[in-house]
Amino acid sequence: MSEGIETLDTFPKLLMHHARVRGDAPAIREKDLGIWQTWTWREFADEARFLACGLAEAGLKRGDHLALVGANRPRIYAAIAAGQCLGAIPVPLYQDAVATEMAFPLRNAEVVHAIVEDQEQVDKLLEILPQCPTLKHIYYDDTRGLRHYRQAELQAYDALLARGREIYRRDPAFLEGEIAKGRGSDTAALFFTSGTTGTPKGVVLTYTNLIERSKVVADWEHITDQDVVLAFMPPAWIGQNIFSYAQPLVAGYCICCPESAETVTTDMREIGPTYYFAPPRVFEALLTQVSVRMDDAAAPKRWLYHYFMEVARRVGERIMEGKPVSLIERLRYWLGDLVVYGPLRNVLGMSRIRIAYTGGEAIGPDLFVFYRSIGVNLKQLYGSTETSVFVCIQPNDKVKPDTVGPAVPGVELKFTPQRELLIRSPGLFKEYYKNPQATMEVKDAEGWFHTGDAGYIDADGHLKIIDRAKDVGALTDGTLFAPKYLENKLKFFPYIKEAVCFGDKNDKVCAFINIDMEAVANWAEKRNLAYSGYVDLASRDEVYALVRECVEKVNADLAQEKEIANSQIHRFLILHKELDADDEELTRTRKVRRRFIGEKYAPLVAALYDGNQSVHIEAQVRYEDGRTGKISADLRIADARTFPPAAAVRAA
Amino acid sequence: MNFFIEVVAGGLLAGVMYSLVALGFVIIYKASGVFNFAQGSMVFFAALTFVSLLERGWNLWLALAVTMVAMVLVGMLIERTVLRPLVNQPPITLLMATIGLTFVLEGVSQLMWGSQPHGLELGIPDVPIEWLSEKWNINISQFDLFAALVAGVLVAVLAVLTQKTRIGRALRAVADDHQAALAVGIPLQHIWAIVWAVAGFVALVAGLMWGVRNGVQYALTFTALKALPVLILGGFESIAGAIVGGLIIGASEKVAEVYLGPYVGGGIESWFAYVIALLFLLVRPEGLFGEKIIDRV
Amino acid sequence: MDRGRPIGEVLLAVEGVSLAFGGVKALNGVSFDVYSHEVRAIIGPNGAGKSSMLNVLNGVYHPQQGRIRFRGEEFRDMDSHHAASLGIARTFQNIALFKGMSVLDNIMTGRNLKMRCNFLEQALWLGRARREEREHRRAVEQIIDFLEIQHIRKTPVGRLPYGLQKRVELARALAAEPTVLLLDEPMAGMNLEEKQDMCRFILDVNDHYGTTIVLIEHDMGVVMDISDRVVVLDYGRKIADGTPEQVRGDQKVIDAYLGVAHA
Amino acid sequence: MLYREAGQFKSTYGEDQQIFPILQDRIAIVALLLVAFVVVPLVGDQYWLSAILTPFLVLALATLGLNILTGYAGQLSLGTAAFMAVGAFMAYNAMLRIPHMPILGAFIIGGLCAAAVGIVFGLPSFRIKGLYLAVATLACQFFVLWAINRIGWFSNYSSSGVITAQRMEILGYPIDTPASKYVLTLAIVVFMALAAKNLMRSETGRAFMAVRDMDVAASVIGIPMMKTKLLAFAISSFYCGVAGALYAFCYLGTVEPEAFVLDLSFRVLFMMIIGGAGSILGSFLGAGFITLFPIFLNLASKWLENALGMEIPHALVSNTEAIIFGALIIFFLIVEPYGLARLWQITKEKLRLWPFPH
Repeated sequence: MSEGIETLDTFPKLLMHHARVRGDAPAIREKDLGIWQTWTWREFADEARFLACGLAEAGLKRGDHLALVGANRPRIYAAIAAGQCLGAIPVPLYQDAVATEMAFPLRNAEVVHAIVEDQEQVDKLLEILPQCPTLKHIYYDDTRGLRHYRQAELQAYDALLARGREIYRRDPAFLEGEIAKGRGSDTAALFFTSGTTGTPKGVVLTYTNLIERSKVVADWEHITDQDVVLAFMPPAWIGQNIFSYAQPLVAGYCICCPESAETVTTDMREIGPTYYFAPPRVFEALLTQVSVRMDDAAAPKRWLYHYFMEVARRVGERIMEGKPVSLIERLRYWLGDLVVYGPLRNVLGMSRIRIAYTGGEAIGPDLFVFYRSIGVNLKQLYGSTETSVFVCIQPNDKVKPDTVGPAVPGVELKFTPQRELLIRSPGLFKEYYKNPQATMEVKDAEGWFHTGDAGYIDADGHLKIIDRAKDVGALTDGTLFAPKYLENKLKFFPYIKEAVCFGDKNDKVCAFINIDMEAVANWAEKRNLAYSGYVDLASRDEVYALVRECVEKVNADLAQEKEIANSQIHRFLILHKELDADDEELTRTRKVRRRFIGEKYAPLVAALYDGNQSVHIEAQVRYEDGRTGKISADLRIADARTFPPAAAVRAA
Repeated sequence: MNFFIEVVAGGLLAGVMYSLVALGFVIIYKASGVFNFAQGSMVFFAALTFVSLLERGWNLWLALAVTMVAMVLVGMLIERTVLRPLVNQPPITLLMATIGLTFVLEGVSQLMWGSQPHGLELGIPDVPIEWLSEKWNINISQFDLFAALVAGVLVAVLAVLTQKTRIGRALRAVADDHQAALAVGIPLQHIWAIVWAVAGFVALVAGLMWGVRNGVQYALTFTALKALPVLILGGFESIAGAIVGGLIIGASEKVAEVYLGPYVGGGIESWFAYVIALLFLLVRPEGLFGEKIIDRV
Repeated sequence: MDRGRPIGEVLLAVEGVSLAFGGVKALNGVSFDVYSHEVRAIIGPNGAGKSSMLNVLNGVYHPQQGRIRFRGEEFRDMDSHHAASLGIARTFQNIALFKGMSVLDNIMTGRNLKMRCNFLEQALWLGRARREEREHRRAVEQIIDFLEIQHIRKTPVGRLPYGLQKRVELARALAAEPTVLLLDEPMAGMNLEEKQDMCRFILDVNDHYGTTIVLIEHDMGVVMDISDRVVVLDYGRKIADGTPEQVRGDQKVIDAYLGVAHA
Repeated sequence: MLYREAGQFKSTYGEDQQIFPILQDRIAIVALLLVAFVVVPLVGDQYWLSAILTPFLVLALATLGLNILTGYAGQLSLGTAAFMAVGAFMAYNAMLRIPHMPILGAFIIGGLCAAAVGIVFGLPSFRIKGLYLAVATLACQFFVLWAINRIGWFSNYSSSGVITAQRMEILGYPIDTPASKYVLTLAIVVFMALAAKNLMRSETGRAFMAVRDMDVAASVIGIPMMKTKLLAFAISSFYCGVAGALYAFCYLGTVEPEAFVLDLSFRVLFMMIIGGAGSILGSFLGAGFITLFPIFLNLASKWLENALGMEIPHALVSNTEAIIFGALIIFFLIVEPYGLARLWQITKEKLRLWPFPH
């Protein structure tokens, strides 16, 4: 019987369908032992089947939670599929999270079985074992270094797989039966959001949520089984999971796992993906790397690069969107493509990209335009874990730098009087796991989801997000204060890595600035400015002058937009240390936790507003290996020139 | 039996000529570890310059002095342009560089003085001495003796120069270990310049002697090939070795030519010296006087 | 520290070995044995003859007196080529890598004893040669993965920092799948972190592949940590032999290191 | 700039080890071969085919032979011309004395004889190294030349020692026109270059390079020193032998021992140094450079002549040629000891990294 997409309502069913229809096509590739090892769909399905049987015999039953901790490896995706075959609920966790951060989800979801990648993750789980009484079985894939571990909970993934192969061979019907029991409404997966406040919340997403949304977008963007995706972000992040598990099972395309975190750039160039998704900071890091390396190039090559980038800035995007452009400019752009943009896209591994999304956070407009101008079809995507990612996507022919595009088919948008965005869509999550109270807060009776983001629909029907609803404040004179919007403008400059703006219920806006060590160090070397380390460099007058220049450029831009003209930045200081997720100043996906920073550095904020020139700071810092230490420094506070609204002349 | 002595004596005298050329190689190799293949073309250049000046009516001593200065300059120029940039390259690269140098020097010499062969007359008769040839009918010419004398004097001067004088000691230090010599403050470049100048002088002497015997013509450059077996036998670093090696090769070549030649169709002098050197090498890879090479791991 | 394989009987033994370089007695009647799967350390002050001992074991130097026994077979002296075929591999004190080749080629050269194709098959790139090249490449990749040097696989060896060159040399020695691995000061000139890595690798090799290790090392901390038994040489003579604890307490060893006047 | 490598990943070791892993390189080499095999014979005029391209290919093959011995295995040899002479004369004798001997068979016999001579004169490499080894090959150079001149059998007792290459024919097609000779030479040279490349990327090649870089370490890891060195001598001399046979049959037509004097050994040595020791491509680049350079010089001097309107003596031209050759050798050894091949490799790396700096 031909399975229409309707009857394939769970991922295991989809997997078995692909194994039948395109059994020999590549499903997953992994760079290992020097070459790209390939799993066909049939091998992927078999691994999932055998693993499922092994897990079933080990006691994993329908409705149980199966924790997964590890980087992008074929076996982590096989483990997710295996769990779902038995109706169990996979719970992917961040592989770079600290042990204590994993305790809550494991306890909350009463996890009994966990499949992890290597000794590093095993050690983390063993460390928090006392706090997770339910955790009984830990299966590890990479045996390196685990030879002498004798804990009862530990078992090798290969042993589990081998036993599973035996069981399946003896009695395949059992598993086929379990798979058939699955329904679209069952829970497909449980994603714990790090969230900027309080304990993490477990988002329950059903098969229909994920499959339906993936299907709609795949058809809308003509994604086929010929497409290729490189999976390099943590699998526990919904953004990565959608593109490297949910949608490939819908569309049948191939995902590729890099050899290690260090080799992502070379692997990206080797694979040349056609379908790409990454948060803005990845694009930022790439741009910084490009500009730093181009600075080192020889003078003629540098001149050539800047000349043609200027041409691209002028006409690049218009040509890509097919808008009319003069013949001479078109010729110059064609030459530029041969000499600069083509090779640049190629070296970055982006020359085969058909569709590239950026999402998870707002992206600075100039950064966004840079990639489009060199011919990368980068588009904004808006969504969250609760909405199965896809809410708004910009269409190929109508891409604007500061909006997130119209709603995806099947999604309805509405605004509260305070301009908070409400969403209703088939992709909406069922509930927060064991947290009905939190579910009630964000999901009202008619099924509308309160996103917590503030924004409006512009003339072209594109949604424009200005900021987090709760962060959107107002200055004493009532003007709109959108900190995220200001911070993005600051972060566009390669020298500024992170920025935190304050201004709600104050008369003027002030900001903390984090310099980007790599870019500023390179800048300092060019001017042979000696410095001993991060703290010393950050306190230099020349660096303050450099940052002031950037702030004043942002102020000049802000002066153009009348509604937020006087939320220009009056005073700023450069922080003595990089804001870090380990010190809980950033979320796991490096979003700024503004309220927490405001409380932690309250004396600094106060100093900004009471006008003195410097402030002493004593702060506790946690190092890479968990030890904590004390840092004390005197931070200078500088003033930045502001511009009269609208009539402002463009800053030098 | 008498004939045998004469053949050996003739061979020995030919050997002297080989030694003269070999000396030039030893001096440079001793100080810089470079096997200077271009020594042959330096001999040719020196002889050609000297004889051309003579033909232009210069008096003998003046021509000699000018050529002498020219050779010293050429030596220094080579050291400056070729050797200094290649200072710590492997010996194989340095050898190839000197082969390149050979072509340059040949081109320059023929460019300056044309390429017709010239006879060279030093006023020393090259005719066998009568009373020697009648009594023991050994025909050795006055020139042969003169050549042997010159070789002896040259060796003595060089031996004194290297053993006794300050420059000599510096020269031997540089030969052992460049870095160490530099460390104790020996001006390496200065020493090498001197070394190449001395080599230039030795080339001149060899050029004169060979010039008189076989005339000054292109074939002189191939004296380098003649000197190679001599150096193999005597060892690349030892002056004494160059002399002894030269004599052995000269004598054995002549003997082989006379006794072995006819059976094999003659003309064996082109390769016979090499065969001797090869056999010798298999027995003592470092030559007569060279130190034993130990591979420290 | 429990371990993958139990320590077996005597694999390699040296009896009354004496070695002299023109009058200078580098080794003077040295005898000791090495059990299979053991980590055997050779220590002693500079110039005690440690490296010479290693060079005798693998045939680079030929001793004047004494005998070498390997797996019961007796040798007047060992020749380095034969030692390699018996499964004795080694690394050098000052790195002996092939500068003209990449990391991968250097390690592949380690496998030359296992290659069967003759030069004609290789020249015509026949099936057998192609398959053999692929088989050995896969084995070498396991070692590259094991020593975590994937990121420098195609770099010319000359360009690598000291620590990595040491690791490549270990990889080349491992490529020959030796039964005995002679390490000549593998951690000389390394910083703390590199030393820890190298110790981990050596223990992994001994544990994972079961290779017997003969190790020359100065750092007493390292010797105490990772070796099962220790031989102490001083002026070419064996002055102590036993477990690290026994050797550490032995007065003769302390004197040797602290330089007490010799009889 | 010209490379578009994105998307070219390797999923098997076979793909990873191929000679030209990048697609653009494969396209370039196929195009080059097509032009060389099809376009050039059709379009090329007699002079270019017989006087420039064929000798270039023959000398490239000889340089390749020398490269195997000196570039890859590190054994210095000054006897290339002698091995070529053995190849030429033995091929001639094979055609002469063995009834209806196929021409390719004769070339192979020539090569094998040269290989035998190579092994004999390679024996000393067991005890002596470096400069001293140059002596063994020089001995070979003089001895072989002397033998061919003295022993009449080689030149079929011709009074002048000159031999005329027999008529060549393969499967019935006569090979007598410059174009057919060129194609035959090209086919043989390309096949042997491919064989050399395969050799160098497999175990034998690695053994050669190991012996070159550090022979003590090589023997300690099990590489048989003597066998490897002799193999290097044998293969290298085989290549020079075949080159010698082609030199006689496809290029000169009539040949005498004086065509293979020490000067030819030096010319081939120059080609290896300038082209780049230790690189298959280097042999071709070096041979190309040294063959084309004198022609370029002549053209320049003719242009100079009619520009200045006065006759330039031929001696002047040949002398300047020698001077420039020698100077070039020294220049390359100082600036880029690995020759044109390394310059080509750096340019390629720059193109692959474009627009980023190298």
